[in-house]
Amino acid sequence: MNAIEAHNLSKAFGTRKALDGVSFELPEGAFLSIFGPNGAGKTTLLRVLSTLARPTAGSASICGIDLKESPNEVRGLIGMISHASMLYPDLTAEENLVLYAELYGVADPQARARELLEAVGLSHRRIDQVRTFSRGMTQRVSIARALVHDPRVMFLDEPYSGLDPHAVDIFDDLIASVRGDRTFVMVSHDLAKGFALCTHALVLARGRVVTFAKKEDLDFEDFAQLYRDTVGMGVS
Amino acid sequence: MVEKKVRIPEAGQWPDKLALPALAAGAVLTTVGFLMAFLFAAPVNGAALDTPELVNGVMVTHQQLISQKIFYFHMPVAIVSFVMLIFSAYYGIRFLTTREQRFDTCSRVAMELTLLFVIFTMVTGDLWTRFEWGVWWTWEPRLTTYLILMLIVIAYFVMRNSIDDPERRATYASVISLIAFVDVPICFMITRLIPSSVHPVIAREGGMTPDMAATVLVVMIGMMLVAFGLYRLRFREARLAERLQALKDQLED
Amino acid sequence: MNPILADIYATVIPSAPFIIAAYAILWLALLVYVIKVVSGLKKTEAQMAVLEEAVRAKEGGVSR
Amino acid sequence: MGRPSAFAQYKTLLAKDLRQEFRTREMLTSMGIYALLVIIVYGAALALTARGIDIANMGGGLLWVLIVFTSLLGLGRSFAHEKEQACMDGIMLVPLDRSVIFLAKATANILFMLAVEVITVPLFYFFFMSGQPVAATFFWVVAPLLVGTIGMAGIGTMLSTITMNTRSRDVMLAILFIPLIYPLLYACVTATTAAIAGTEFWTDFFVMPLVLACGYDVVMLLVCWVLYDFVVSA
Repeated sequence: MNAIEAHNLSKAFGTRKALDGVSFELPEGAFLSIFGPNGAGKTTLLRVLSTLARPTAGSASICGIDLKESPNEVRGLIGMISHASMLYPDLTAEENLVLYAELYGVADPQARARELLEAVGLSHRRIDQVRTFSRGMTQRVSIARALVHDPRVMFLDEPYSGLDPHAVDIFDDLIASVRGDRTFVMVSHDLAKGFALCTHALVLARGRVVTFAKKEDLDFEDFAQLYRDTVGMGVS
Repeated sequence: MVEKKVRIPEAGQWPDKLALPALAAGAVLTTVGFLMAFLFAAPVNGAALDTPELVNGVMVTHQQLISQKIFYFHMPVAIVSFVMLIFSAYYGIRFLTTREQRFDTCSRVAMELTLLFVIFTMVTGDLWTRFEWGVWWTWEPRLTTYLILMLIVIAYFVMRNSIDDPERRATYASVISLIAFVDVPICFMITRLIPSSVHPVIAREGGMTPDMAATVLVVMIGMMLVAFGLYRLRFREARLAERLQALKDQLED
Repeated sequence: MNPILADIYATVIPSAPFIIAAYAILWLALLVYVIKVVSGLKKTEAQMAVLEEAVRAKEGGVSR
Repeated sequence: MGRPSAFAQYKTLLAKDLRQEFRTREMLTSMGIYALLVIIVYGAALALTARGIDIANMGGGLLWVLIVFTSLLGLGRSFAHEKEQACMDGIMLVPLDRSVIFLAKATANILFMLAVEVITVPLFYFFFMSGQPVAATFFWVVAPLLVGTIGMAGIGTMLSTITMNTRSRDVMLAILFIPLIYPLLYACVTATTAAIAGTEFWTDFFVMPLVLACGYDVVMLLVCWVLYDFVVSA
């Protein structure tokens, strides 16, 4: 059963079509990297798949559950990391995680929060307010927040933006460690890193799918060339 | 999943054919009503006279008031404004259930006409108050209710202009039109039921003599037709602008 | 005109301006609204003409 | 891992709001100070003109002006924390029905507004009405205050969600808020004035408005509760 299925998903803001008939199927446990110029609809696609935005046409399902029919069931299976941390700056790291754990109905929120902070290596800063954290540390707490209910599918919306190289490495190790059999969907401008991590690649331009293929069928050089053309075409 | 066929109101269908005749009929009826108000309906009794006087065979005991004549337009216009609010709220619900932008346009146009007719009501009511009680404004329940309705409709349009994303604008507009639709009757009820301790209000409502009722009815139907005609006309104009905008966007692709 | 008759119609003259004002403003507001709608229509027609030219220019350009 | 009950989620969200406010206290201090400033403006406006007796008559109205504008300030900021780090998206990603968000935020707003009223009403009394004899029915003022605050918090939460990301946010909230709560305000002012005046038929002007205000609260909170899902996920 596929982790994600999309059937000509469209999303229009007034007359501007952010998504124009996007269709693809992603098997479970895959790592999909989405590329495309600015305004191609990458973030919109992620917001629609994560039930944060409602598509104007078409349908999609996550782990076989239709987004329109039972959004709340889908929300129990997905986690999201974006450049905004979705954490309350005035609450401490632990309080934030306990908050989300309680909302998701995790068995023992306190223990789960401690365990996750341990995993992201921040248990020593447990009682400090998130406001006092650096960008890298906030991102790690954000990962912990996204994992609190052990989601089947993880959405990453340009997670590297604003991270220094050292923080990027820590982030990559973390992603690798929590990977398990989860399905990942990452939107990124970093072609090399995105291509390295992914099992499937999708290129979007003007809200339409340019290519969607397994990594094996793609050679990095051709892919990089294709990407440059799309970005060129996209910007014209 | 078969998409339930949603009947989407479109300009240029049969209602539009009726638009112009309705507008014409409305104009005729309102003028007839206007004439009836002055010639046919009897003037209302004002203050009592010291000594009654025989006037062409009828014993007159009160001052004859014609300021009341404004009533014949004031009440129908007020009722039509509330009917328009009902339409706006109805299309608001239709939008929220079907997410079809067309219903939002209908709701907006209906709200526009609500504002127009509320302004009519305020003008006629206020001038009548000015003569009746000699003051430009009293916090008398009926007048206040319509002032609040006018403020809510103005707020509705101010809000519409400050949001760009059509989807969000339409949703918020529909919700506000529904809340307004619920709020106005409550406002009407509360302002009238609460005994205003300030100064007792002499309710002039009183019964209507048959000839008065006839006049009001004529003007009412006339105003309804005018409103319907205006609504269709404005709706066609809005649709035309929308279709044009869509064409322009396609051209840019 | 004997005084009583005058008294009967005492309020007619003073109330006249208000009645006339009420109906006049009402009619005026209706007129303003109709003008607004008609001018909206004219503006849209003008844009329509511009649009048609643009389309012709586009066709013209392509077919040559 | 079943979904927690709506009440549990409601409690969690409410606890989050209260903990956050308790830690920063920015909402309470700003509302408290603002109320004090309004009282000072009243002072300047009324000190010379009104003698003691008139104030008692106008007291109800003045008090409610103070409450409406102070709570407007607070309601405008009720979603500020949610917007800061896109926490709203975080909450929206959780499988819960959206009206729980509305109820939790509305309850938080009610508690904040009541906290500010507990400070400002005695202050208002101290500054303006300490001169005249206190009517025995003065403490009945609490009833319209409570009913009014609940109604205003309900509508205010809904409207602040709508105006959260529109241009000119605060102005927009006031433009929508004041006309919509006018009936509630009118009823509460009448009831408060009656309670303050305490003349012998004061119940006529107290009970009926209070009942109508409660009716307004019930109807409006229901409407907001039902429509909230459309507004928040727009």
